[in-house]
Amino acid sequence: MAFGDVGAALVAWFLYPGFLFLFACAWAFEWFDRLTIARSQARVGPPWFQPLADLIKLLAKEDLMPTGTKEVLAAGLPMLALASSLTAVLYVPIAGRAALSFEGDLIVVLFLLSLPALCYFLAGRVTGGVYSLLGGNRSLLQYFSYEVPFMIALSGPAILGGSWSIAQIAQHQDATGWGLLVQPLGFLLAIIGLIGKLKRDPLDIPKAKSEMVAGSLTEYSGRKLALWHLAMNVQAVVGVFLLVNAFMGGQSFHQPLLNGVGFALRSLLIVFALSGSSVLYARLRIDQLANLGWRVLAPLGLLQILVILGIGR
Amino acid sequence: MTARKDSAIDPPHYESGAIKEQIVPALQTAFPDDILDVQTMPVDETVTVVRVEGVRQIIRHLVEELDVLHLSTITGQEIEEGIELLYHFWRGSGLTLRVVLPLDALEVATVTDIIPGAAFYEREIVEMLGVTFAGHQDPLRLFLPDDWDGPPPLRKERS
Amino acid sequence: MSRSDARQSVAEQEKSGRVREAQVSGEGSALRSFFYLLPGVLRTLRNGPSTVSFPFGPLELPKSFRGRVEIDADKCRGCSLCVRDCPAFALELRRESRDVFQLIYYPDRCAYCGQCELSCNFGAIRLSNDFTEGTSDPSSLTTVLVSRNGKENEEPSSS
Amino acid sequence: MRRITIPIGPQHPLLKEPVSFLLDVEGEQVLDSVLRLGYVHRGIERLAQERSYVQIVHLVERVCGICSHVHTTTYCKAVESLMGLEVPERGVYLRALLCELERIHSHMLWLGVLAMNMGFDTVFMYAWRDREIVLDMMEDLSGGRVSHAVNVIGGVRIDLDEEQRKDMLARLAQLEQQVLRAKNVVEHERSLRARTEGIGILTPEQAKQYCVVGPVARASGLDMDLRRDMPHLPYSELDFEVITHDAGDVWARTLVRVLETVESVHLCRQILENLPDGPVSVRAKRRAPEGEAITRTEAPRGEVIYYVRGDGSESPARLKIRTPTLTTLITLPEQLRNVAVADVSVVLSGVDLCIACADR
Repeated sequence: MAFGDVGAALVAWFLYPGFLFLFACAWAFEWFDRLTIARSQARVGPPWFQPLADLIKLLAKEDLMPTGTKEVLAAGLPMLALASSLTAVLYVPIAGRAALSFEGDLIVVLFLLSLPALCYFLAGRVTGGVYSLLGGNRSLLQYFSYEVPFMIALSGPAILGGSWSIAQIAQHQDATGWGLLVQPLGFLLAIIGLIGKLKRDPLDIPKAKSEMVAGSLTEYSGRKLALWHLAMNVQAVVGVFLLVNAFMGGQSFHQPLLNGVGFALRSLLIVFALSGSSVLYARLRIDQLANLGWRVLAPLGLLQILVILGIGR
Repeated sequence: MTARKDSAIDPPHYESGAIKEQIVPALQTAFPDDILDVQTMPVDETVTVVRVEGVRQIIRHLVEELDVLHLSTITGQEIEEGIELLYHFWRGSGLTLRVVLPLDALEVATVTDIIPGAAFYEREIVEMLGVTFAGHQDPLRLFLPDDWDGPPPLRKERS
Repeated sequence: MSRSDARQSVAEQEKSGRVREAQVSGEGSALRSFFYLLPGVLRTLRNGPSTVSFPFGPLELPKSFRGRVEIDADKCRGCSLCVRDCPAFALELRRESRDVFQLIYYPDRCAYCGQCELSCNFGAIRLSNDFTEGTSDPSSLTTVLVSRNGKENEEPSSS
Repeated sequence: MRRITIPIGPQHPLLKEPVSFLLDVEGEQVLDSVLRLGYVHRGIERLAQERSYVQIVHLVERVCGICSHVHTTTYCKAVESLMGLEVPERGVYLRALLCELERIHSHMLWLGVLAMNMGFDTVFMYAWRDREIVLDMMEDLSGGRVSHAVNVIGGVRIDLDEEQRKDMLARLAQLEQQVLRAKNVVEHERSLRARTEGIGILTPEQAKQYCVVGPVARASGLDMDLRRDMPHLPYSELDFEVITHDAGDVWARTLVRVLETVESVHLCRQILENLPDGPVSVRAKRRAPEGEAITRTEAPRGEVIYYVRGDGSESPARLKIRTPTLTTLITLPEQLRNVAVADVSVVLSGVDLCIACADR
């Protein structure tokens, strides 16, 4: 790689679609999410700097672990979760431009977005408390219920766009209009799958505070917990960007500013859908989610695929 | 939901005269020697003083034949003659069985097998007054901490 | 509903035992039950937050609010009726002679129940609306409400 | 499957008061549970022996944090019957008014806690926001949101002027609108029903054997409510119905409590409209004669029974309190048997435990 490429790669990695930009997005995502939920529950909600204040407070807090936990593993898991989300963002086009892109990067992004779920399960095993073990088992049980519908939902746009590269899928929607309008069912399944993946409110079964206290993260505190929160928020942001590209196309207005604003608005729309759904429902039980996943969501996904195949020809 | 009216599964709770007119006379005929006295107590309560040996049979009779099912609670207190237990029942109005246990023989038969609901009330009296209920399965501590080894708290200090 | 027809309808219902089976009223449409809370959420978003912003904003209290104890020292006779009736033992009267005494108030023990105000026959002691007293050293709160040392004209200090 | 023991409590996000359940769990199924009480046992009956009748009114008010007025009402009725006092009608009506307001406040607080433990934070926030209306009404009436110190031996210490009465009737209308909305949510919200139906079942026979009281008993088909069964002012002159259901699960209890709240709102309106005038209390002596008295009242969670024995002095020889939560605690092992671990929180909050009441 010539010197210029290394510089561009470093910028891509640390500044633009990488660390700094994502942390800012994660911050905005968490603030907007908590504000919407609060305002729809007749509460005032946090000030704009609250997510950063929480992070800094956690970094200053004492970092205790139960005796006998393998410190390296316990610290490594949140890093792995964060790293997988950070790598995934490189393949997701932001405001029409993706840092890297190759045929099949949708599959890579889907895998990288599932890695935090595995880390969450291992975190439960490593820290070993009763609640952590149960939380860890629950997260695996839940993984199989939402992952299949999520993948089916995302393969819809791929089939319609005729390629497995997210950039191509987004490009293709310039011509045919938003994927959302062509396959609304697929969009709904993708939203539900994303809620399950991010363990957000109706499906926050593994970290249900009234049963598992905090699931796998019960024993975490201090810097490691801060890392976990960051990893989860970044994963959420990447998930939202993925859905924007897969279902809301990439109209390029040929000016970077307008593209950016358009992209931000579309992401806010999806975040609003996530917050709204967490306000409207009670937490499901794990067996109810499994039934929902296999008896309702997966068949609906297949139906959606058949409809697309019909249109495609 | 089945229509509740015909399956009158619970005794009608609102004939207020039931205790005075039917239940107490029936008790007196069934256990003439065990019932020592019948008194009344403020706010519409009928009290029957009962011999210690007769408690279990009377309560079994009350529950199984006379359909008086609701045991509100058992009050225990120390009086000069010893420990007095008051079994408070309810059916339309209050019925209390009063039993006096002499200080040297603080024992009475348990009723938990007849009325499972009495388990906690008996356990409380065991730890608060030191009475033993013959036949009670798990007279464990209910309210006092495990490491409490002092005298039963509600007993008078007899110096 | 005036009292007479309430009494009349109660008499009528006496036969039916005034009981009603809990039923779900009006079958909402199945689809609507998926988004049942949506209208409520939209209404809440429009009405805005309903939280009080104390301590950053004012908090209006009813005049009957029971805060710290205040006293009108001239009216106090030192009869210690309030001291005797205080359930939290938060008032103490140190008396040397008939009209040399001190009434001491321990706000950290006080339960703000208003019994002293009820028991005082001279209307000397009453509860104010002040509640913001917070300190890490509770003993610093102890105040001498009334300090009388016999000389009639001396102004009693109520620090 | 391996059997593990999951401790719920004494400190746990699910419990708002310290109590300890040791759940014996295999996989997702709860097989058995062991209950341990006594973490907030303050020995109130022992303390009562060292205080005068007047002081015990405020001691007894602290038995329960939520239904304090019911305890002082029952205690004062017992002492008044011991002393042979007759409380004026207006005092009795005002006492009943606060009892009903407290029932509304207790049921709405419970609905919020049940929703929170079910992961339904929105209903929790809405229920506790609407409950503020009742708390404001009680605070204006008595000076305290929850601990009112309204009862004195011989009657009540507050009175209601015409303007306050009109204001309360207006707020009651506003409260009724919110309570009806909560009722509709409970009846039709799909996810709330999915999480509460068919779990924590208590059959009518079990309810009768364990002498269960209150909404839990009424939801298992026992038609009992002391406000109607023990005819006393003012309920003998007020028109209300006892709500029952025979499914005996958490959903039945939810429906019974919510419909009871609506009934209580109607009761409050009737009391305010028919408030008799006259004095609110009579003067009581400091000493009670020798004798005993038993009184029962319908607290938000069921029958509260007080036994007072006076020995002629200023303080009672014996005070016995039995609170309704004790009767529902005995049935918990039955309800928790083979319930999913996720449902334990719903079952525990379904029976509306008030541990401070149970421990005394």
